[in-house]
Amino acid sequence: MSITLKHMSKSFDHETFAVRETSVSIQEGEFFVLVGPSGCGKSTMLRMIAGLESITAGEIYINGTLANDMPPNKRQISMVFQNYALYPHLTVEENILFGLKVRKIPKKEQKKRCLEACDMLGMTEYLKRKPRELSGGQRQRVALARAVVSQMPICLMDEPLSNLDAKLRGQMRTEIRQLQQKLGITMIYVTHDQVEAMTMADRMMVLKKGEVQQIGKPLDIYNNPANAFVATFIGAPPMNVSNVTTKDGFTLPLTKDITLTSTVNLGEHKEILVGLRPEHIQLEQTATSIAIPAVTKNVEILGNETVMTCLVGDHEWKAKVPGQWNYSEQENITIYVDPANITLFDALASEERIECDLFAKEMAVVHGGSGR
Amino acid sequence: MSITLKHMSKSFDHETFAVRETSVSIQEGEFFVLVGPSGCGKSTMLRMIAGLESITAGEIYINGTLANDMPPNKRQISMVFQNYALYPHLTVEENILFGLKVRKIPKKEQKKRCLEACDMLGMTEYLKRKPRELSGGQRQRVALARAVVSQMPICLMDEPLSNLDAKLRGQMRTEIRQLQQKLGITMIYVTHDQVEAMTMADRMMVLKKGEVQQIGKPLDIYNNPANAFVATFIGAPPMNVSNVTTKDGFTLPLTKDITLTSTVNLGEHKEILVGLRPEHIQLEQTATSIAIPAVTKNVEILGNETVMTCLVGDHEWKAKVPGQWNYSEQENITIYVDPANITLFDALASEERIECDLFAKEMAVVHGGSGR
Amino acid sequence: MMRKSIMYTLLTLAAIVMFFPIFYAISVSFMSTSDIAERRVLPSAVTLENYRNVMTSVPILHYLRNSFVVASITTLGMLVVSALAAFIFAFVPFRGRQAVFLLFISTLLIPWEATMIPNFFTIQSLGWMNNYLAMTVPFFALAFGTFLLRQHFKTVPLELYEAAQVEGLSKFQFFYKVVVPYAKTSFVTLGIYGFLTTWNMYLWPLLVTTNDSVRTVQIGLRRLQADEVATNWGLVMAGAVLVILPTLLLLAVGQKQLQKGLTKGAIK
Amino acid sequence: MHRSKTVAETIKQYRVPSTRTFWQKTANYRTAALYLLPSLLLFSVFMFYPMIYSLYLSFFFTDAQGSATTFVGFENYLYLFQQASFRNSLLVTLLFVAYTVPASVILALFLALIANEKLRGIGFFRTIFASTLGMSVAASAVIWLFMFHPTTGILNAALGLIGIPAVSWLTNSTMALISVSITTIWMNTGFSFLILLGGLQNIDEHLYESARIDGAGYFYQLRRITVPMLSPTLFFIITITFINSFQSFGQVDILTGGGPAEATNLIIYSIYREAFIYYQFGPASAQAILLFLAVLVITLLQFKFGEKKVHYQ
Amino acid sequence: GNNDQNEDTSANASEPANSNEQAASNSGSDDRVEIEFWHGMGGGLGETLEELVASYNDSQDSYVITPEYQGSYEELLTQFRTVGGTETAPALVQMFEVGTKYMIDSGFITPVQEWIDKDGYDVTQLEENILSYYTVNDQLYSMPFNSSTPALFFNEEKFVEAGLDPENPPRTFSEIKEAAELLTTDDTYGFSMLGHGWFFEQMIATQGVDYVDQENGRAADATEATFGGEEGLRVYEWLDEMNQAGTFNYFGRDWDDLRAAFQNGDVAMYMDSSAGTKDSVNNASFDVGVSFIPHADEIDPNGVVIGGASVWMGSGISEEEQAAAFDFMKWFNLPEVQAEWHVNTGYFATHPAAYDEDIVATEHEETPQLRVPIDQLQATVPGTATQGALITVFPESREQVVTSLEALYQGTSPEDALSQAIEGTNRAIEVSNRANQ
Ligand SMILES: Nc1ncnc2c1ncn2[C@@H]1O[C@H](COP(=O)(O)OP(=O)(O)OP(=O)(O)O)[C@@H](O)[C@H]1O
Ligand SMILES: Nc1ncnc2c1ncn2[C@@H]1O[C@H](COP(=O)(O)OP(=O)(O)OP(=O)(O)O)[C@@H](O)[C@H]1O
Ligand SMILES: [Mg+2]
Ligand SMILES: [Mg+2]
Repeated sequence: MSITLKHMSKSFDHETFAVRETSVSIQEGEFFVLVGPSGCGKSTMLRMIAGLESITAGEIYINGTLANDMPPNKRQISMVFQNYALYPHLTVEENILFGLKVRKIPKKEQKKRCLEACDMLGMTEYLKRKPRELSGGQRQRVALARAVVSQMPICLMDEPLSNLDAKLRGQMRTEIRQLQQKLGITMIYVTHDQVEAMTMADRMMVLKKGEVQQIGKPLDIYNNPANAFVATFIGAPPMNVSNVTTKDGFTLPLTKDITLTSTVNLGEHKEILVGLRPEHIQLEQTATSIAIPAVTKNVEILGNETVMTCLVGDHEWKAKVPGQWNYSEQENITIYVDPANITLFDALASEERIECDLFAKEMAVVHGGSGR
Repeated sequence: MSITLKHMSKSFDHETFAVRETSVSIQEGEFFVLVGPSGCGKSTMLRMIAGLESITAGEIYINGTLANDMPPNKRQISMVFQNYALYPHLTVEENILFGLKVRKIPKKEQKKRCLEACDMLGMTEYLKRKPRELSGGQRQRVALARAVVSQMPICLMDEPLSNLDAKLRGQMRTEIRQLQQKLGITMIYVTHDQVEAMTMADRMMVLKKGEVQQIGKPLDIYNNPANAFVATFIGAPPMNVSNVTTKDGFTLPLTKDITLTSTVNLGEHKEILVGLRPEHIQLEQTATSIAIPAVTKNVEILGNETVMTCLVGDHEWKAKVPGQWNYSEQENITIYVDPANITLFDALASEERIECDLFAKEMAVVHGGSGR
Repeated sequence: MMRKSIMYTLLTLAAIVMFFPIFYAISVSFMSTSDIAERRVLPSAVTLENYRNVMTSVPILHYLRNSFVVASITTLGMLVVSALAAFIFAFVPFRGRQAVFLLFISTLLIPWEATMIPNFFTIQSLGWMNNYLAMTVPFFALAFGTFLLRQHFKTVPLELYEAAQVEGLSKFQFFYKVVVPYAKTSFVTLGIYGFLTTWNMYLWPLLVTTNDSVRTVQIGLRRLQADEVATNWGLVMAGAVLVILPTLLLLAVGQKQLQKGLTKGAIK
Repeated sequence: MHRSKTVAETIKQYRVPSTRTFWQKTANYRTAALYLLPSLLLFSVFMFYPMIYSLYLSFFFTDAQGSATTFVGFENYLYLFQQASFRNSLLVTLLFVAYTVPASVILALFLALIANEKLRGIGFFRTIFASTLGMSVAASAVIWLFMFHPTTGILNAALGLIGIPAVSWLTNSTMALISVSITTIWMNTGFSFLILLGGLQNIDEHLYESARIDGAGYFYQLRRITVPMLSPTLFFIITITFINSFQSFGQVDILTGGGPAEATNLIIYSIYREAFIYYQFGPASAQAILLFLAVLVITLLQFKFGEKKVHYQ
Repeated sequence: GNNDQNEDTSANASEPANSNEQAASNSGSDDRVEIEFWHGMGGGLGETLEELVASYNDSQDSYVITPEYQGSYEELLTQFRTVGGTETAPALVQMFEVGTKYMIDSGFITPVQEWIDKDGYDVTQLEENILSYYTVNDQLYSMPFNSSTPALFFNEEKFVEAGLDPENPPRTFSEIKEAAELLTTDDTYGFSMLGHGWFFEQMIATQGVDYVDQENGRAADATEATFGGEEGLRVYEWLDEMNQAGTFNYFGRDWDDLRAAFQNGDVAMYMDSSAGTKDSVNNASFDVGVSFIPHADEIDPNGVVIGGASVWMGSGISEEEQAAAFDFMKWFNLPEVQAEWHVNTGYFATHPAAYDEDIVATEHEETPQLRVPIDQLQATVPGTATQGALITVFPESREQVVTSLEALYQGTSPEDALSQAIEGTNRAIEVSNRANQ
C-alpha cells in the first residue's frame, strides 16, 4: 500500500507547528525512514499517518484514497509505539496475540506467528510474564513482536530498537528488513540510530522542527546533503562546519596558510560555511590530499576508531580515524584532507549547499573518487 | 562516595538469578559503566544500589557503611529511570525541581540549577508543559535534568540518552562527563551505546544473564576481552567468531588454504574459536597482513564506512572498512588480515580467551602494533 | 523496623476502633439477658439461645435465599448497565456529553423518598408486585456505579486506547477486552458494593412485596423488633449477625480478589 | 520557503473539508445512544418521571390516598420558608454534612494509607477496615443504638470506668447530632476505604521510587504525589460522601427519629416523615425538590471547580 | 397442646412458600377460603399472633388465614394506603389506633357493623370502653384487637427507701412531684415519661378535655386542636417544674431506653403501656408497683383512652372472603381465645368474661399488677374525651407534641412549647381539611 502526504500539517496549540506542510509519496513496499532531532515531529507524523492524531491541514492518501478521516482500524497498519503501550493486565503472549485474536486469525496460525516472532526476538521464555516483570528492552521487544505478528501491509515503527543492545539491534535490523521485504510491507520507521537509518532505508526523510529538510536515498543524503543542518545531522560525529568569508568569490581562506580555490564564483554567497566530515580527515597522506597542521585537543579511543578533536587555525574540527591512536592533548600533528571532500554551504540562504568543486590553492590536485 | 558490592545477588522468583554474586568496588568520582544484553540485570543492579529493590543475598557498602537496609533517601543518590518515571501531574519545571524542593534548597539556587540544566538539555521552552505534551526524547531529557540538578554525590543513570538523536547525544555525553568530573560525582551508568561506553567510562562492567563477565577499562576490555561473549558484545558489528579445530596443537586451519600457527601448544583446548573484529579486516594490503580470498554476500554502506558480509571458506565474516565500497553481491574479493589481530577462545571452558601469538603459516610476519 | 512497628501499632489501633461495634454485636448475640444488663463486653457463658430463637421466630434461611437471588441479579445487571454508560463517559466524546453525565449524576441527588411512591405505582402497573423483577430492575441503572467506573476508566492510559485502535479493535472490543480487565478491581469493588446495598435494602422490598415468597432478609431482621414490648437485644443482635455474616464473608473473599486483581501500570 | 506563513494561514490554504458522511460523523452519537440506552430508559422510568411527578405534587395538597387534590401554587414552598422547623432542618443538615464529610474522607484516607503498606497480614487489616461496608444501615444503626443506650450501653459503661459521667448520647440536642454523625462516619468508612485503597494501588510505583530517592518524606509524598495522583478517586469519594450525607436516613430513623426537639431532623428525614408518616405528599415533594436543587447546585460547583484540580491520565 | 402449636408455626415459618402452595391446594380440594391478614407486629408479639392464627386455622375447616407481616405500624399503613382498593389488598388488616380516621374515610374497608347486623352478633358483650374508641356515629368500624392503656410504674424498693408507701402511690401531679423529689438521689431520677404523644393525650383526656374540636373529631372533621388550654399547660408546667428541679429526666423516644433505665434503677417512676406490665414485673430485680396514671390536682380523673390497634375488614372482596374475615373476628373475641391472648401478650381482653377464665385468674394471682390497668380502664368515665380523638393527622400531631416536649426539656417555656404544638397540629388539620374537602 502506498502512502501519500500532501502539505500535511499539525499544530497542537495553533501557534506553532509540530509538523509543517509535509509532502511526500511513499511507495508500496518501501522502507521509509524518518530522522530528525528530538522533538522535531517524527512521532507526531507517524501518529497522524496512523490516524491517532487529527490532521490540522493538508491531506493524507492511503493507497490513493483520501484518509484524513479514516479511523485507525481501517488503515491496515501495525505500529510500535515509542512508549510501547503494552497492556499491563495481559501476559506477553496475550499482548502479542491481542491483535490477531481480534482479527480472528486461526488459533494455529496465531501460535505459529507468535512463536516465530518470539524466537526472532529472543522472548520465548518470557511468554507467561506480565509486562511489569520485564526489563526495558524486553518490553520493547514485546511491542515489536506485536507489530511483527500482525503482518499488516503498512507498518509504523517509532524507535523500535532504542533500548536494545548493539548486538541484538544488529540482528533485529536484518530480521526486520528481511521480513519487510518478504511480505512487501510499506514501512515507516523512526530512528535515531545512524546505522539503522543508513542500512535499512530505501529512502529517508530528514526533519527539523516539523519541516522537511531533505528526502532521498541515504547515501545521496550523506554525500549530497541539501543544507548544513542535514550535513551535520547525518553522520557521527557530525560534519565539521566552519565559517569562512570569500573575498574575491573564488578563494576561501581555510587557515592562515591554506586557501581553497573554487571553480565557480562564490561572490553571490556572502558568508560561506565550509563542511568537512570527521571521517574525511586522515592522518596519512594520499595522492589527492593536502596537509594541514593541527593541534590535538581531545582524543577519544572507541575500540578500533579514534575520535580526535583538533584545532585547525581558529576552527575546532573532529576527526575520526581508524585504529587506536594514543595522542595526548596539545600535540602538534598534521592532518590530511582531500579538498574534494569539502562541502560548502551558504551561511544565510537556509544554509543551502553550494554546488562547486574545490582545489587547494598551492597545487593543482587531481580530482579523485570520493572516499577511495 | 564509594560503592562496594560483595556477592550481591537478586532473584525475583527464587529460581533464577537476575543478578548473581556481583562483587565490585567503585571509587569515589569514578564513571562506571554497566553494559550487557537486554535483560541481563543492569537495571536491577542499579535499582538495588538505589535501595529500590531488596537484596536477596550479599552486601552493599556505600562509603564503607553496610547499606543493605538503608532507605533510598539516605543513600544520597540521584537516578534517571529507564522509563523516566516523570510525575504526570506536574509540569516539566515542577518535575525537575521536585527533589530540590524536598531538600529545601533555596528558591534562587533552585531556579539557577533548573535553568542551567534546561539550557544544557535544550528544554528551556518546555518548562511549563506537562509530560504528556512532550516528545519521547523531551521526556527523557526531563528525567535527565532531574538527576542533573540534584547534584548528589552518587548518580545512577539507566540508558539516559537512548531516545535522543545522535547529535544531541554527542553533546550530552560531553556535558554529562564534564559535570560528573567537575562535581566529583560517582556515576553508575547503564548504556547500550558502544560509543558512550567507550568514551565515558573510567571502568566498565560487562554482564551476561546477571553474571559479571569482565570489569576493566573500556580499551582493555576491547583489546583483551575475557571471553568470546565479551568480545562479541563489545564492538559493532560484533567480532567474527568461527569454530576451528587444531589437530596438532599448533596449527589452526582457517580456510582450506590458509592455516595459522600458534606460538604455544593449543592441544589442551579441544575446540577453538577464532575471533576477528570486522574493523580488522581490510581491503588493502599492509606489511603484516595476509591475503585471504573471499566472496561478498551483502554490502551495507553507512556513509563513510562500509560493512561487508563475506564468505571466507565456510565462515561468514563481517568486515567494516572505511569509505564507500560499491561491491555487488557474489563478487570475488581479497581481504587482508593481520594474524596479530586474531584472538582465540576456548570453545568449551566458558569460551575464555587463550593467550597466544599467531602467525600465518606461509610466511613469518613481523608482529606490528595493533591497529596502526 | 521502626516504621514497621509504628505501622502495626496504627493498624491494630485502627482495627480495634473500626471493628469494635461489629465484634460487640457478635459478642452480645451470644449473651444471656442478664449479661446484657450487666453491660459485659464478653459473655460470661456463651449461649446459643438467641440464635435458636431467631431461627424459630422467622424463616431466616428462606429470607437469606431470596436476598441472595435479588442481590446477585441486581449486582450483575448493575455492573453491565453502569459499565456501558461509564465507557461512553470515559472514551466516546460527543457534544453534550458533560451535560448527559451531569444528568446522570443528578439522579444521585434525587431523594429516594420522592421517588418511592410513584415507583411503587409503576411497579404495580407493570404487574411486578411480589416479583423479583421489582426488587432488581429499578436498580440496574446506577449513577453511582457509572460515576465510579468512569473515574477508573479515565485512568486507563490513553496509549492503550491508541494501541487498541491500531490493532483494529472496535469500540466494543476495546471495552470488553481492554477496559474491563484493566479496571477489574473497580468492577469487583462495585460488585461488592452493589451486592451489599441490595442485600441491605429494607423499605423498598417491603413496599413491593406483600407476602413472604420473595421477601428479603432485612425484613426478617426488622421482624425481630417490636415497639410496645421490651426489646430483646440478644435476639436482635443475633439477627443482625445472621444478616451481616454473609456480607462480611463476601467482603473478605472480595477483598482477596481485589488484592489478586491488581494491575499496576507498566505500559513502558 | 514558507518561513512567514502562520498556522492560521497554512490551515486556510490547505485545510481539507471533512469527507465524513453524516452517518460517520454521528457514529459517536449512535454508539453513545446505544450504550446509554439502558441507563437512560431505567432512569426515565424510575428517577426522572417520579421527580417530575414530585414537582407536580409540590404545588398541591394531597388527600389521604396521596393523590393531588387542591392546587395551592407555591404555598408549600412559602410555608417551608416561614417555618422555623424547616430552617432548623436546613441548619442541621448543613451541620451534619460538615461533621461527616471531611471526617469520613480523612478517616478513610488514613486507613487506606496505612493499609497500603506492604506488610505481613495486611489483608486481614484490609478486610477489617472494609467490614463496615458489609453492614446494613439497619444493622449498624441498631448496634450503635445499643452502644448509645443510656443504661445498658457500653459507651457509658466505658466512660464510667474512667470516671466520666454518663453522656446523653441521643437525648441531648448537641450530642444527638454528633452521635448520629459518628455512626454515619463509621458506616461510610468501609466503602470509602475500599475505593481509596484501590486508587492508591493504581498509582505507579515508579513515582514513589523517584521521590524516595529524592528523599521526600512521607507527608511530602502524600501531598505532592499521592493526593494529586489519587485525585480522581478522591473527587469521586468526596462527591459521593457528600451526596450520601445529604441522603442519610436510616440511621436517623433508628437512632433518634429526628429528635430530640428536631436536633437531628435532617431534611431527608423530614421528607420521609412528611410523606410516610404524615402522608402529606405536597409539602414532602416541595422539600424534596428544594433538597434536590440545593445538592444539585453544590454538586455542579464541585464539578466545575473540583474536577479542574483532578489529574486524569 | 402448646408444644404442637409451636412446632406447627415453626414448620409454617421456615417454609412459607410451601405452606402457601399447600394452602392454595387445600382451598382447591377442601374449598377452604383463603384470606390474608396483614399485621405490624414484630418480635415475640408477632410470634404469638401467628400462633393464634394457626390455632384458628386448626379450629375450623372453612377458612385459611395467612398472616403477613408488613413492617411497623407506619409502614403497614403506608402499604395499605398504596394497595388499598386493589386486588393485592388483604381481607384483614390490623391498624393502629391513630390510623382509625384514615381507615374510616378511605373507602377501602367495610365497617364491621354491617356484618354484626347481618350476623346478629352481640357486640355488647365486649368491653365497652374499648369499643367506644372504634365506634363512630354508633357504628363499630373495626374489631378491637390489641388494646392497651398507659399506667404508672414505680420501683417499690425505692419507695420504701424514700419513705413512701408503695401501697399508696401518688395520684396527682403535685403528689408525683413531691414523690419524685424524695426519690431523686445521685443516680436515680424520680420520674420520667417517654417521648411519645400517647402519654400526653392521656393526661389531657383524663382531665375531661377533648384533644380537638367537633367532639374530638367524632361529630365532624375536626378543625382545630383544643388541648392548648389550661389543661395542656398544667401538664407542660408540671413536667417543666420537675425537669427544672432535676427530679425528672428525659430518656428519649425509644420505649426500650426508658424501660432499661427503670429496670436499672436509674428512674423510680415512669409511665408505660399496660402491655408491658408482665415483662416489666418479671425482668425487674425489685418489686414493681403499678398504678393509675397521674392527673392534675384540680380535677377528678376521667380515666384513660384506649391505645393499640384494631382489625379491619377490606372492601371490594368477595362475600365469602368477608365472611371468613368476620368469622375470624368472632372467633378471636371468644372469651377463651381472649384469655389466652391477654395472658400471652399483656393486652386487654376485649371480652370481659375472659378475665374469669382459669388461666387468667392464675396469671393475675401470680402478677397482681396486671389487674391495675384493667381496673383503670373499667373505671373510665365515658365521654368524648376518653373515647379518643379522631383525626387523620394524628401522627403529625403526636410528632409536634413530642418535639415541643423535647424543646421544653431543653429549656423552652411551657407556654411557648405548648403553643408550638398547637400551631403545628392546627396547620396539619387545616392542610388536611383543605386537601380532603
Ligand atoms: N519484577 C520482576 N519480576 C520478575 N522478573 C523480573 C522483574 N524485573 C525484572 N525481571 C527480570 O530480571 C531480569 C533482569 O532485568 P533488568 O531490568 O535488570 O534487565 P536490564 O539489564 O535492565 O535489561 P534492559 O537492557 O532490557 O533494560 C530480566 O530477565 C527480567 O525479565
Ligand atoms: N500532546 C501534545 N501537546 C502539545 N505539544 C505536543 C504534544 N505532543 C507533542 N508535542 C510537541 O510537538 C513536537 C513534536 O513532537 P514529537 O513527539 O512528534 O517529536 P519526535 O520527533 O517524536 O521527538 P523524539 O525523537 O524526542 O521522540 C514536540 O516539540 C513536542 O513537544
Ligand atoms: Mg518521538
Ligand atoms: Mg533496564
